[in-house]
Amino acid sequence: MTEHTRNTATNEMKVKWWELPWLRSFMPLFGFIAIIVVFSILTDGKIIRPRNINLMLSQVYVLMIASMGVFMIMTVGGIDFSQGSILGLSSIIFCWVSQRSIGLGILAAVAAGAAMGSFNGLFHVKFKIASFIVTICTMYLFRGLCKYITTSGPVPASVDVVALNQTWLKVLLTIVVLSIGFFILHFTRVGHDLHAIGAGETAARFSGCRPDLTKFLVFTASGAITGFASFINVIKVGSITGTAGSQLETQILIALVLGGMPISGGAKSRFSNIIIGTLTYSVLEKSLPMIFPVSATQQLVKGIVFLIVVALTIDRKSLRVIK
Amino acid sequence: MTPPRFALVAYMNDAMNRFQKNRFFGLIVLVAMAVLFWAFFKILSPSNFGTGKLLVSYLQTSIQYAVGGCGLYFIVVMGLFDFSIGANIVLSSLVGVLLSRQFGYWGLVLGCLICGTLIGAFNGVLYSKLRIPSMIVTVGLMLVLESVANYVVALDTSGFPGKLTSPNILALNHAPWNYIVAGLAFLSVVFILRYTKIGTYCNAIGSNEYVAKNMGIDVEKYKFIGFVLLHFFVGVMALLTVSYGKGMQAVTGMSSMDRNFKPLMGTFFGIAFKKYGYPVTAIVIGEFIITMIFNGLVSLNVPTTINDFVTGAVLLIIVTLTNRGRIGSVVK
Amino acid sequence: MKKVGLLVLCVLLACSFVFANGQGEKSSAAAKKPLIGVSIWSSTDTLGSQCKLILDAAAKALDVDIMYVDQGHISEQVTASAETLSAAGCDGIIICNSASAEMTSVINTCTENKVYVAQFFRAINQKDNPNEYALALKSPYYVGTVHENEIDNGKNLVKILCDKGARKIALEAWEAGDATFLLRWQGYKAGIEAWNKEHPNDKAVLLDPQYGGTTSDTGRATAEAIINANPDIDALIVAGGGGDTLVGALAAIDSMGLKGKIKVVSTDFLADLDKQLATGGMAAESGGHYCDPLFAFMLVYNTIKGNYKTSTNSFYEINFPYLYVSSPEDYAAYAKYFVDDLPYNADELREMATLSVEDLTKKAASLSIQDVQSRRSGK
Amino acid sequence: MEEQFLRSEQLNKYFGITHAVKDVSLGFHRGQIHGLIGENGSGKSTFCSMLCGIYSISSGKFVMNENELTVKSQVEANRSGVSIIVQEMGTLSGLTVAENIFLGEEDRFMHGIIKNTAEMNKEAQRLLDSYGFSRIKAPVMIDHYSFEDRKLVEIVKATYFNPQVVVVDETTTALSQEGRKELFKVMERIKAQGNTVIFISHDLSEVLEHTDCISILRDGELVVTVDSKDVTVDDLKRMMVGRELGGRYYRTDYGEPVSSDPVLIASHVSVPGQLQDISFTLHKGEILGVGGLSECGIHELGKAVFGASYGRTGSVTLGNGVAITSIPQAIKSSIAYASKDRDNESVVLADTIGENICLPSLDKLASHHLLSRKKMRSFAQKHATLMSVKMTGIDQYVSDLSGGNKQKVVLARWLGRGSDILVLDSPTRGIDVKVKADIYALISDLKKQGKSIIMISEEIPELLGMSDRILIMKDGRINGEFLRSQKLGEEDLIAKMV
Repeated sequence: MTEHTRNTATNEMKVKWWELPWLRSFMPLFGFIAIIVVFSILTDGKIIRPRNINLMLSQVYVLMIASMGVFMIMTVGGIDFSQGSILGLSSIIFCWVSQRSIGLGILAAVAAGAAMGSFNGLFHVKFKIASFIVTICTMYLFRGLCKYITTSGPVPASVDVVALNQTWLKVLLTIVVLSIGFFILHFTRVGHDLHAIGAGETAARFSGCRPDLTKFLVFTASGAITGFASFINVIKVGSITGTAGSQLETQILIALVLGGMPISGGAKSRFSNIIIGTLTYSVLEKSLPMIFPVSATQQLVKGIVFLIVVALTIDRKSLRVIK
Repeated sequence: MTPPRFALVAYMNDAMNRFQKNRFFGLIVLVAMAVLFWAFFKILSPSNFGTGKLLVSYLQTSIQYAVGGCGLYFIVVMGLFDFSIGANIVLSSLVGVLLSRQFGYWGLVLGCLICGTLIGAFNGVLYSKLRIPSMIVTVGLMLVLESVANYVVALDTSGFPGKLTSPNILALNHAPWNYIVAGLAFLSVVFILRYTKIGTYCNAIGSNEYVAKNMGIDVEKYKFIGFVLLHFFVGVMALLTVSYGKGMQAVTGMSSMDRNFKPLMGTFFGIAFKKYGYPVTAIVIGEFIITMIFNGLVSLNVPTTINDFVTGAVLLIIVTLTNRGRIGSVVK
Repeated sequence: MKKVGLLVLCVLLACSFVFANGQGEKSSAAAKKPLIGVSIWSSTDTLGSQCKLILDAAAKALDVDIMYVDQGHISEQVTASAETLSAAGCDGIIICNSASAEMTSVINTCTENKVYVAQFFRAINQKDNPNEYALALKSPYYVGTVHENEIDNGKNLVKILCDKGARKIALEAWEAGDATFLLRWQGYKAGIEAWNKEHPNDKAVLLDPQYGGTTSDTGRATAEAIINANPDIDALIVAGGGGDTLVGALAAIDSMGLKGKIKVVSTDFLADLDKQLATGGMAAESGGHYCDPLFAFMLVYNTIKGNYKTSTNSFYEINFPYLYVSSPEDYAAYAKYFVDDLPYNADELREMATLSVEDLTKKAASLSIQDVQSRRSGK
Repeated sequence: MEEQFLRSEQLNKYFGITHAVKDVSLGFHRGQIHGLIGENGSGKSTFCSMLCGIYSISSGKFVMNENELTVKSQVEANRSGVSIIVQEMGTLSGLTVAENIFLGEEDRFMHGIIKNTAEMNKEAQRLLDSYGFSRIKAPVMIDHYSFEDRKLVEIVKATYFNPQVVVVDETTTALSQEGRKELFKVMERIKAQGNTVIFISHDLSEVLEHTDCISILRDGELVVTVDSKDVTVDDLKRMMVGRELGGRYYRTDYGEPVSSDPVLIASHVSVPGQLQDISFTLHKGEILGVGGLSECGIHELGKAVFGASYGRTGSVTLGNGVAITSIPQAIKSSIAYASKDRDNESVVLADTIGENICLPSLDKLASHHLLSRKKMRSFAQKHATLMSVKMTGIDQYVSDLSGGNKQKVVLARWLGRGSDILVLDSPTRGIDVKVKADIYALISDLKKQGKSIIMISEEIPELLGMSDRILIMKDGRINGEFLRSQKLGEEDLIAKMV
């Protein structure tokens, strides 16, 4: 059978000009630029008006930070649907603790996120359940807690929190988190381990990586990162209702895919996927209402644009079996 | 080197090894679980939980999700997934409601089923033609279908957008008709899995796509068929759901996603008990258990907000006990 | 192969663009017309679509551009919607937020971008959210709020129920922790207390709420669960949720053959309410509040026009009345003026736009079936 | 004797540069069990895979009943009356036994779209009973049966439609005694029906006992076809070997003393179902050959030493007494491992050459846990060129390389790591002569540098040519030990293997 798999694999390797690797890696960027251009024209320049940049980006921070965690998970070939619930729950934790001290609050939120992430990791790694299944279960689990806690009303954060809702702060934090991530992924062995595990877990194991441990840590880290994102979420929203963070997981998935992230993970996943993807997503998100007054139309266009961009930019070579 | 497991898990393990050849083992486990949960809540609130009459009403609630779960089984068993079923439920039932205004039952039933099936075919085509992973392509389609539903409901000129109003087409929202429809659906799933190639091939593809190809199975074709079947049964689910709730509203902003997961839970049961040979039974009982938990919580006067938590936990435990990879196997 | 698929997609996209320009041509010539943004939980469900109707009518009458963003009452999306609308260059925004704390971010956004904002269906409670309240006072861009007196509404409904003989009342809400629901809940509880004070030897009880979501099937499932768990209830309050929850709850009672045995009250008008009232499916109903956003719209519109002045130490507050319907006749009248037709026609809307705040407030307070009747019959 | 109803004519098969089957013209008679023997890599499996449409034919053809046999897939082969029982697992879990037996052949139970499952199960059960496997129940999920029973199901699947030719490829190694008996019964039956069995096995006595005639392959060439009754096991062994050792690229030195200080001691190593109580010592500068048949545990031995086996008992310690328990630690203790399953266990296929070379050495390349791209690239570049890997650049993906070059990448990474103990499992498997020579040269070179090597191989000449000492394994145990000497011949080793 192995012989067969190799044959089929090689048959797929007819290199067409648009399959050239260097071109491939730029595809998402082109997609991004194309979208910017098209929508600037359609909105007669509204979206690139300097006054608006700030507004255009307002949503991106939480998404971008959280995406970084999921990026790591997807690089090792997993997937995480519990992100939204994690954000919601750790936001609540933050709100509680922030009453005492904001600093502590952040720590608590990160810790809570990490705990939830490691919970995912534990079940995925120890019991060898597909991450897809585990995280859908935990999505419910954490969301349930969220709703239960907020039954008697939204959980308010300390009053001074909202004062922190400054663009410069959010930008700064995002940059800090991203650069830490970038640094770790590029200048320590972590990044290489992730790529290797995603590209071939067994081989990676025989080359001295610890797939199980790494995966567990990745889930934990991703949880922690989202926990931190919850801080930015709260300073924006001020209080947390049961629905906080809903659909974040889907937004992240869409964003990363728009950014050119191979769904099967592996060596072809690039850090730039996060940035380009989340930017593209929020540009879409923000500019569609400007063109289409009706929400249904906005969404129709969003869906189709998404499909087109993906169909054009996705790298089919890296997936042998398309699941 | 072997990963440590809970004693319980280990116990389940050799229990399975012992009975594994017993064809009724899986069934026994399922029923045992159902009874367990029933007993649990019964003890906690003897008066207002789990009497025969109530159990029937729990079943009535659960069957619609079970139908969807059965449909989802075709896809999930092949390792694919579909996020657009929620959107499809909304769209199909709206089409059904719209047509029911002219054609009564025929409009409703055919509207839901045909619309559902067509969407399935559409998904299948896009999936195989664009060669994008199903998880991604269906997210896009979910966005599209959701918004289309809004245009459909806009066509509804009567004062009651998306509502089943005339009482003469409500037979499906109570016994016996809802049971009959659901029953037919279940039977046909069993039939397809047992008495056609499709079932065999779906399992084969799920087990090892390359071997399946080598055995001369047209994988692409059967994936497509899988999508069509899935959405046909989603159409049935739409029919039941819209009748059950007497109406359906168009939504935006991915809210239809929530509708994906209730059926999916049943499917997890089905997958978990696949190797005992009766996924459908597993799905039905699974959904029943979930509904029972929900009602149990209410009967304890626990705010239903905790429901998601319990459901998630129970599901996780069951999945953990039933399907785990071998040592050293690669699990994504 | 995949080119075929791509082609399909592109065609679809093209279509949707064309289609969009179909009803989007207003936005093309957005030069002079004022643009008012609506941030609403959903412009498609029962209540939401009615709101959209009246707002579109108003926009048409006053020749204003209007755009909608659905935020599904998800906090971060509520705040984001304000940013989206400001970015889109709206001159004013009317918003229905989910939790008061969100208003901080919303108001700040609007202040930064010099966009007027008014709330509808919602108000910032001075006691519970002093900071938000202060901020609202301070901001020159926070125009004001239009809201119902939810507590009274709650009281009234309970009173109606108790008068009709209900003693054990179950409560089905939509989403946990929703600001409006919490207010209504207070009202229900207050109502029960009031009743028990008056009738110490004939007490009524209110069960804890269960949450049925905003779709009719979940609504029904939850209602059934409630009734199964408490077979002896004689009344059910469906607190709201846009109407579909209520539809489901009624379906449940129907299919359980308890129609008439369990009295149902709610705060969302049903399309087929008359039938329900006639057959005893519903005991009473408050609602008709879909005109609420209209007044918020008027506030913002006039502020943009400069007719209303905003100050840094106050904002306008309009109390919007609920209409109560407890008999088929009431409903027939209601349907005549509120369902088949809009309570205000184009001229009235234009005329309304010229009113002073005081008159507008009066106008709002005076809205009732009779009021519309008189206006119509006057012509 | 009647004419040959199936024959191959000048059959050739190339894998890249490797010439696996050379001009084989071989005929088969009806109603015979035809043995096919030869060392690992002598081309017998390849030959049959071509017959069954698993591999494509490079040149030449099969002729069956006087018309050419052109099959693209196993199903087609079955249709034209050729079937194979393969080495690896051929049954699909998640299907019932019956479904497995009739997979791809459902049509005979279809009435319109309806599949008569009852009939199918009945038929399957009938077949199983007729084979005497009544304990296997047709409607039960295959998952519930042991590897052995699944094998039996496979036998049924391959033979129920009484094909004219059935290939039994090393199936016996997977079976217990009873299993084998069952299999031989089946073979006799097929023969009785006037059809032909092509029987591939390493167990020569088994072959001799059950076949009518035997063809011997060597290095992809047909040596001779003999009648089983005329020969003895020893004759067969002689015919299998009888080749001058490819001295042109093996070591030529003999009798050089090997230092006696141990660098690696394995004592009482066992792995459930794979290894039983293995103990040996590896000395500095020694090349320790480990030989045996594919299934006898030699490959697991490598994993066990590298700390990669699951559930290993016993101990593997370095000369300095450090115990090896996990892969990372093995690597730290400068042990290297090149697996037989190169694509899954050695190289990360879907990653670049550069990454692959650097992966095990990351900790060495890092200066206080920080890596510099430049350093890594130069490192990878250096070792890739040292091993003269044919590549467009170190950013090329490994999946595009040939077997030989992949192996070079593997060696490059470990030499880069500077490992002192190299465990090389089938280092020259599927590699062309040129690269083979390079690798042998490298190995002797490493020996000179004082590195110790465990060379696991299924190719006897390689073992004889390269090793200072040879361990022969059988059924998971060490079954013989030989010191390097010219007198040592292949038959000595084979005698211990089979």
